[in-house]
Amino acid sequence: MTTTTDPHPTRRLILQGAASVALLGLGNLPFAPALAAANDKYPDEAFKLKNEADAIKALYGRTAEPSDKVKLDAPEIAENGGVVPISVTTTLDKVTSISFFVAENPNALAASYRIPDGTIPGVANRLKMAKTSNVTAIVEADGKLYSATKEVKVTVGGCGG
Amino acid sequence: MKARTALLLGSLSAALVAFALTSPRVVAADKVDSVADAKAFQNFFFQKFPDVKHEDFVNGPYSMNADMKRQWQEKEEFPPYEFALDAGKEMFSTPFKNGKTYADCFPNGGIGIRQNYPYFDDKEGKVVTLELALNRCREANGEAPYSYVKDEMASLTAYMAFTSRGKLMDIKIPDDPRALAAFENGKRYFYTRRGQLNFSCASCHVQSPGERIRAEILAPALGILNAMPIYRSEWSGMGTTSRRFITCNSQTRAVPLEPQADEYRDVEYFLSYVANGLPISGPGARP
Amino acid sequence: MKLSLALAMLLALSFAPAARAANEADYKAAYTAAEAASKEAAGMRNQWTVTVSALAAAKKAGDSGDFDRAIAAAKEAEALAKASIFQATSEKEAWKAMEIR
Amino acid sequence: MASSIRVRATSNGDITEVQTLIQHPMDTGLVKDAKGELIPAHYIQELKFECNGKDVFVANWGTAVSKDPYVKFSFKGAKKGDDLKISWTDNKGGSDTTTAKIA
Repeated sequence: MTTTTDPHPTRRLILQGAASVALLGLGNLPFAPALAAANDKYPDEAFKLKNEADAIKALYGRTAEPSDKVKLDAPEIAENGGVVPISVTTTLDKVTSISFFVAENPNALAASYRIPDGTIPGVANRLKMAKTSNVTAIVEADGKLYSATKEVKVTVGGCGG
Repeated sequence: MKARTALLLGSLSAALVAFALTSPRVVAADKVDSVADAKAFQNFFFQKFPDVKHEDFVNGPYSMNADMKRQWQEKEEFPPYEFALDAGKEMFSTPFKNGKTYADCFPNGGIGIRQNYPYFDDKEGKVVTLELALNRCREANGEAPYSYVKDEMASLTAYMAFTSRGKLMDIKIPDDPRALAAFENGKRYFYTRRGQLNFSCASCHVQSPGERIRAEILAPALGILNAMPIYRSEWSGMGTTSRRFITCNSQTRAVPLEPQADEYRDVEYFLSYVANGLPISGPGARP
Repeated sequence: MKLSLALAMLLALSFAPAARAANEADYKAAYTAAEAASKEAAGMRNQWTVTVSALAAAKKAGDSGDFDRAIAAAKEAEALAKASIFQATSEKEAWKAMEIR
Repeated sequence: MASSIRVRATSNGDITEVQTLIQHPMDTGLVKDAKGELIPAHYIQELKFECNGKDVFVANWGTAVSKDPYVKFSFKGAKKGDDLKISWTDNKGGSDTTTAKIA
């Protein structure tokens, strides 16, 4: 399986590189400009936080408001806490990031996805849940945060052991 | 009729205890009619769950609960047993040290034959299960046998089951009293209570399929082995039939027998025979 | 079935020695009785996991000299083994009651 | 051994649907093994999908993503036969990459 390279690989990469460097430069300013999507670096800080609100602030720098344009699909009762199929779709446009939070997990932030333009704003994944908890999906669209929450019951802890 | 026999049997065993005699062979073994048993077994489930399609019984708990079925279908889009399947396929084509492969041990090269296992081996006079046949094939070719409860065996049986997907379970009981005895012994094991919790397989899988035991929905006994081997989220790994029997025993606090013990081979024979006509759906994904 | 089970356990417990401190001889006697019952249960291929753990606990306590606890555990193991033997015996016929006919 | 990444990329019209299953323990670091010792955290942190030289999807994962992780998404702007490059890195510096043709 070879990787085909298109005619101007270097030019595009340089352009892209310059753009992301600029973003990174801005990224670590304390008040990242609203448009900066979750910065490219792995949001280590946000993943370490226990509490959901703190994790959202660390990741996006502001709070989200519920919106019915964000459709979160999760089971009533998880068949097993270790493999909970959760997905989100949205009709919002200019979506730049989607993240999932499980409030009662040791760390609230479970997964965060960067959605470049041209990618359909929707993700399906399988998460672990320590116990019954609210699952929240947050969509960052055009610089603003929209969320949807659903309670998922778990009786067999999903974290093994 | 059942209540009367239960009463009769209750008093019979009480009488037995009072005299504390070695129990005399009270009842001559009535003629075993496996065909009638299988029909009665299937009808019990068809009547108890009239709106479950017959072939859906092989999907275990997912035939009993819509919410669980949706989660299962989502998992099936890219199932977690995918890796075991690929590993099994690779192992199946990798020759042993002596150059032979599993295909040389099995009819039709081992492809599309899982629905005929377990079978009654008249030379040995015992039931031979797929897992046993695989290990015997390895030993016959100078290879060490695999553990019955670990991933290698699960990968092999996963691949063989996959090649039989959709084919109907087709277990034969030859006209041989030893085969009928093995079937009866399997049936006895299936209905015998064991362990400190005093459960038999039937206590859960006949009396209360569809109900919950903690988080899990109990699977109906009909077609319960058709999806073997299974990837269980709870084990976050593959499970062979042997592993499933052993863990069920310890959950009722009964000390498990050694894998592929006669009782396990016979109960697999019984459960597979009564599921004749239902499709093979292995390998399966389960909670 | 439940009543006779309790009876069997009571019977086993009533042999417990009187108030004087338990000594090694009593422990040895209780342990061998428990081990015999456990072997019989295993012989009938109907051993319980709790019997095995109670027997192990008895041995552990016995080895460390805590004979009171050792005897209690041995007694429990014996009672559990006897219960599993009773279960195996009665199930020889009782299983038919649950059979789908 | 085959790559740890299984991917199915199917395009119909302008939209390509991508499903990926990755073989990885995704240990949380909170689980004890049989001997009672904590199994150290070992989980994929970043999973990147590139097509025609452009990132089309980037996943940042924590310890709450299931073992043998699965993710599904769709994107526009690719057609049958294009290459989709998938690569992941985990917190122990482990990584794997593969390239699949869009069917």
